[in-house]
Amino acid sequence: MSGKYDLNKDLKKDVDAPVILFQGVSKAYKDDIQAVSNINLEIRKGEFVFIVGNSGSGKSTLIKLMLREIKPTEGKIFVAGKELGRLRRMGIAKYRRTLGIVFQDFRLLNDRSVYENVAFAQRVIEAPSVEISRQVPKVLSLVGLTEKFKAFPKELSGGEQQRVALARALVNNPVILLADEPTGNLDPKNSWEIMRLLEEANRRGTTIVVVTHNKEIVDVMQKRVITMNKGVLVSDNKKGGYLHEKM
Amino acid sequence: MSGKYDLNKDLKKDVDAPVILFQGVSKAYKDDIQAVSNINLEIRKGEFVFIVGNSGSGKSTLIKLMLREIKPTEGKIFVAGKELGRLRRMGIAKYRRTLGIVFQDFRLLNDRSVYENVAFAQRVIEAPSVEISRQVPKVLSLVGLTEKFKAFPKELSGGEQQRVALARALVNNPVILLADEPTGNLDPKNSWEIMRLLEEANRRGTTIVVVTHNKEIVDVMQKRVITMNKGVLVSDNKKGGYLHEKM
Amino acid sequence: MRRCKTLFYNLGQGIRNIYRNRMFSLASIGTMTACLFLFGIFYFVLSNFQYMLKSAESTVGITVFFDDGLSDDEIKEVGNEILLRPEVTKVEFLSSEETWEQYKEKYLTDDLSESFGDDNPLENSASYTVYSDDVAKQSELVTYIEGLDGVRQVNNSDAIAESLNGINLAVGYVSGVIIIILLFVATFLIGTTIAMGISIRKQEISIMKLIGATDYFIRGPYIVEGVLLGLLGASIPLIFLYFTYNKMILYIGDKFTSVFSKVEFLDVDTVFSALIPISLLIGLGIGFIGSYVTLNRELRKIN
Amino acid sequence: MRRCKTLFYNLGQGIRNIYRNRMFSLASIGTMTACLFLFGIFYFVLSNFQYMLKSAESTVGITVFFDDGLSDDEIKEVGNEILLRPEVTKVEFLSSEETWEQYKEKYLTDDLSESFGDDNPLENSASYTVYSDDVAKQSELVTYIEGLDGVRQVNNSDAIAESLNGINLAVGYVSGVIIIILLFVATFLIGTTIAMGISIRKQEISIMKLIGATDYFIRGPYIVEGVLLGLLGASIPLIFLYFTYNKMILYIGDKFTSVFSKVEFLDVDTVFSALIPISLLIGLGIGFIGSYVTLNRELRKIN
Ligand SMILES: Nc1ncnc2c1ncn2[C@@H]1O[C@H](COP(=O)(O)OP(=O)(O)OP(=O)(O)O)[C@@H](O)[C@H]1O
Ligand SMILES: Nc1ncnc2c1ncn2[C@@H]1O[C@H](COP(=O)(O)OP(=O)(O)OP(=O)(O)O)[C@@H](O)[C@H]1O
Ligand SMILES: [Mg+2]
Ligand SMILES: [Mg+2]
Repeated sequence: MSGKYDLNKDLKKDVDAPVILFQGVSKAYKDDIQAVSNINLEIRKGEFVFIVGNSGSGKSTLIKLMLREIKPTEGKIFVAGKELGRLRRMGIAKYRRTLGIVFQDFRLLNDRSVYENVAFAQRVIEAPSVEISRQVPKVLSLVGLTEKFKAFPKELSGGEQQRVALARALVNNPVILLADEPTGNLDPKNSWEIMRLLEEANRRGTTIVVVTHNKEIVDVMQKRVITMNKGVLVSDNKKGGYLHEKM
Repeated sequence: MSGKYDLNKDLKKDVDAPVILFQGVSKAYKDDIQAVSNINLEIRKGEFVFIVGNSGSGKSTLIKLMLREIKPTEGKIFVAGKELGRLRRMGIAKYRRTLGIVFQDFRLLNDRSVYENVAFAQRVIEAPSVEISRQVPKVLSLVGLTEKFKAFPKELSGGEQQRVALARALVNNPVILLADEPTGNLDPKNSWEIMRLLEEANRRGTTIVVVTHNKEIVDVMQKRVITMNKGVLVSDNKKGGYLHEKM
Repeated sequence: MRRCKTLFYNLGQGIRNIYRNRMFSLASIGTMTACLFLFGIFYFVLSNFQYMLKSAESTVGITVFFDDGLSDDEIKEVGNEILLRPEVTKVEFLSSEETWEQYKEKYLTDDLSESFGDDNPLENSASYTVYSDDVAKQSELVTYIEGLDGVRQVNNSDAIAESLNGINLAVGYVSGVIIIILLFVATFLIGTTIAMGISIRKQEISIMKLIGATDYFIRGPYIVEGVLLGLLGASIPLIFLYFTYNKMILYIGDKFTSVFSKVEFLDVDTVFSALIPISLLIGLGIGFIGSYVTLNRELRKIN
Repeated sequence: MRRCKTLFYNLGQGIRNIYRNRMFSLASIGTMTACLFLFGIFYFVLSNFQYMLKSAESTVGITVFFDDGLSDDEIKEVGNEILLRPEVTKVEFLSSEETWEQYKEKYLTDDLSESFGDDNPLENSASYTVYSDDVAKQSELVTYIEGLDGVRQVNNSDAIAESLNGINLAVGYVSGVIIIILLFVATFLIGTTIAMGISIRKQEISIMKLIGATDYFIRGPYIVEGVLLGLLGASIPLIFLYFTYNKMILYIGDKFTSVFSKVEFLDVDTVFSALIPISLLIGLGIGFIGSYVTLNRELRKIN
C-alpha cells in the first residue's frame, strides 16, 4: 500500500486533525438544484452524530459527499487531513474500505445471498477465509438474521434487507460508519437494537454518522445533532433532541 | 366491461359484504418459510386500519395478498364479496385499478418522470387527457412535489420518491388504499402531512390500510390497529395505540 | 377517437422507449442491420451468379450433322424445325467449307494443307450449332433433333452442359441453405436481443401490472418499438447496399475484366426491386413477431 | 497462495455469474455460436472450393506440336525438358495415328473415313499434352515451351486457363471479403451483447465500487465469465460442425454425383486442423478483449 493514499493508517492513528472536515462545501446537481450550500462541519474521532432534517434537505447528499460517491461543486472535504477530491481511483477504493456504509436504498447485491452480501465487504479488504467464516455469522446474529443467511435480497422483508445492509457495514469494524436512515423500515424494538449496536461500535472507537427521521431515538439518545434545512446547516447541537419544525 | 369481474362497481356500491375478508389465509414462500398463518380478518368499507408488527412478521405479505400480487397457499380472500383467487388476468387488472398502492420499496418507473409516473396510473384507467393534466399537478402539489414534476426517480431523495409513490396511489381516488410503510423515509412533519392526506381520503370514503412502524402516529391517531407477530395476527384493537413488545 | 389516442400514446411511448434505452435499441438495430447486410450481400452474389450462369448456358451449343447429300432447302427446313423448340435461342449454320478451313488452321501445317488443294475431305461436315437457354433440357432437345428427318448425327458437349447444370443446382442448393441458416441465425439473434430487452424491463412491466395495466395496454408501446427497430434495422443495410452496389460491381468487374468482360451484372434496380420488399418484410416481421411473442411469454410469467 | 485464492474466487464467481445470468449467458453463447457456425460453413465452402479448383487446374492441358520429321528420341528429349518445370505435373504423348483416329471418330462418317484407307492425312500431328498445377503461370510455361528446340507450335486453351485463374482469384476475394465482414459483424454483435450484459450489472458494479472494491477486484470474475462464454460459444459450433461435416460432404457429393464425381472433398481432419485453433482463438479473443474493454469503459464511467 502506497503511503500517500493510506488514509486507513492515518485514520487509525490518533491524529489531531478532525476525522471529517467540510470547508464551504456546496453541491448542485443541476444548475438549479442546490442540494447543499456552503456547509462547514467538523466531526472528531469517536463522535456519534445524528443528521436530521426535512425530506429533500440534503442529508443523503452529505453522506454521499463523505463517501466520495459524488464530488462537491464548491469547497473541500478532508478526511483525516487528506482532501477527498485529490484521491485517485485506487486511493478512493482504499479509503472506502475504511468505511462502513448503510445506504438509504440498501444497495444489496441482488444476485448474492445474504451471507455473500456481508462476506463481500470482507473479501474486498482481502480478509482471510477463516476470518470471513468466523466474522460473517457473528455479525448476522447481531442483527438477528442468522436464519436468513441463505436467502436472496428479494426474499427478505424490507426491515430484513435493511439489517443486512447494516451487517455489511459493521462486519469490517470500520473506522467511520455512515448510516443513511438505517431504521426507516424497522419496528421500534429492532430500531433500538440497531442503535445499541451502533453505540457499541462507537464505544470501540468507530466514528458514527447517522441520518434519521426517528424523533424518538434522537430525543432519547442525546447525542450531537446536526439539523439541515433546504441544503443549509441550520443547527449543530452538541447534545440535543430533534429540533421542532419552524414552519 | 363484463359484469362478472366488475369489482369496481360492487366496491363502489354500498354492499353489505366487508370490503376485505380473509378466511383462514396462510402463505408459505418456501416449504419452511411460513410468512403468514391462518389469518382471519374483516375490513369494512370506510375503515382506517393500521397494521403493525416486528420486521418480518408478515405485514407486507398481507398487503401483497390483498393486491393479489401473490396467492395464498391456504384459505380464501374476498374483496367486495368476490374471491380474488377466482379472478382471471383481465379481472385482476380491473380489480387493481380500483386500488391505490404505496409499495414499501416504492416501485416507481425509473425511466419516466415524476409527472409521468403519476399520470401512468390515470392512463391505465383510461382517464381523458384533460383530466390527467388537471389531476396530476393537483395531487403532486398535495404531496409537496410541484417543483419536481420533471425529475426522474433517481434524481429524488428517498422521501421524495416515497411521496411520488403516494401521489400515484391517490390520483385515482381509489376505493381501497393500501400503503406499505408510507412514511419510512419521511421526517415527522412530512409524515403527519401524509397522514392528514390519508385521513382526508378516508373521509371521502376510501378504505385505508396502512402498514407502519411509526409508533407516534399510531398512538396519536387512535384508529383500528392490527398487530402481527411471526405471521400470526396477535391483536386487533378497534381504537388503539402501538402494542408494546411482549418480549 | 379513443383508438386514435391509444395509437398516439403507443407511438409516442414506443419512440420514447427507443430513445431511453439507447443501448438496447442500438443493439437491436445493429443485430438486424448486420444480419440483413449479410443477407443482402448473399443475395447479390447469388442473383448475379445465377444471372451469369444463365448467360453462360446460352453459349453452350449442340452440333447437328446432316444426312449425305441433303439439299440446302432441306437443311433450312431442319433449322426451322429446331427453332420451333421454345428453349432454342439461336441456330448457326457452318458449311463444310468453313469446317475444313477451321480444321486446316487448327491441325495442319501450311505445306500439308496446300497439298489438299481445293479438295475438301470433310465434304459432308456442314453443321448447325444450336444454342438453348436451358441446359437442364438439353438431352430432351438432343432426342428431339435426332428424331428429325435428314439429321445424321447430333454431337453435344454433355460434359459442359452437365457441369453448368450441376453448378446451377449446386449454387441454388448452397444459396438456399446459407440463406435459411442466415435467417435462422438472424431470428435467433434478434429474438435474444428482444428477450434481453424485455428482461431488462421485467421490473417495469411488473410495476405496470401491479398498478392495473392490462397486457394489452402494456404491450402497445413495446410492439411499436419492436416494429420501428425492425424497420430501421432493415432500412440501414438497404440504403447502404443500394448506394454501394454499383461501386461493388464496378470494382469486381474491374478486377476480373479478363474473365467477366463479357458477362453482365444485374443492374441496381432489378436487384433491389426484390431485395427491398424482402428485407423490409423480414425486418417488420421479426420486429413484430419477436416482440409480440417474447412479450406474451414474459407477461404471462409476471404475477 | 493469495494468487491461487484469487484465481479460485474469480473462477467460482465467473461460473456463478454465468449461471445466475442465464439469459445473458445464453444470448452471448448463442451469438458466438451463430457467428462461428456461419464462419465454419464458409470455411468449408471456401477451402473445398479452392481445393477443387486446384484439382481442376491440373486437368487443363497445353498441346505441343513438333517440327516436321522430329525423331522419337528428340521428342522424348523435348518431353524431359518440359518436365523440368516445377509446375508441370504430367506430360502425355499422343501419336499422329491416335490423333487421326480421334479425328475420324469425331468428324467423319464411316464411309468417308474408309476412303482414306491407311493414309494418315495428319501425319505430323503427334503431340504432347502438358498438365500443370498452376494456371496462373501458364503463359510463362507456354513461352518456355515455345523456346524449346523442335517445337513447332503450342496450343493452349487460354480461355479455360484464364477462367480458372479468374475464378480462383474471385473466390479468394469474395471469400476474404465475406469472412472479414463476418468477423466484423461477429465482433459487433458480441460486443453489444457483452455491453448489454455489463449494463445490466451497472448497478451491481457501482455497489461494489462504493464498498471499496478496486477495478481489479471487480474485473476478475467478469473476465473469467467472458472468456468461458467465448470458449463455450466457439466449442459448440466446432463440435456440431465436426460431427456433421462428413454427412454434409456425403450429401452434397450424392446430390451432384454427375458433376463432382471426380472431385474429392477435403477430409475432416485437414479442415479442422485449421478451423479448431482459429475458432477457439476467435472465441477466446473476443471473450477476453470484449469483456476487458467494455468493463474498463464501464468502470471508468461509474463514480
Ligand atoms: N441525482 C440527483 N439529481 C438531481 N437532483 C437530485 C439528485 N439527488 C438528489 N437531488 C435533489 O437534491 C435534494 C437533496 O436530496 P437528498 O437526497 O440529499 O435529500 P435528503 O435530505 O436525503 O432527503 P430524504 O430525507 O427525503 O432522503 C433533493 O431536492 C433532491 O431532489
Ligand atoms: N419472496 C419471498 N421468498 C421467501 N421468503 C420471503 C419472501 N418474501 C418475504 N419472505 C419472508 O416472509 C417473512 C414475512 O415477510 P414480510 O415482507 O411480510 O415482512 P414484513 O412484516 O413486511 O416485514 P418488514 O416490516 O421488515 O417489512 C419474512 O421472514 C421474509 O423473510
Ligand atoms: Mg435521503
Ligand atoms: Mg414489509
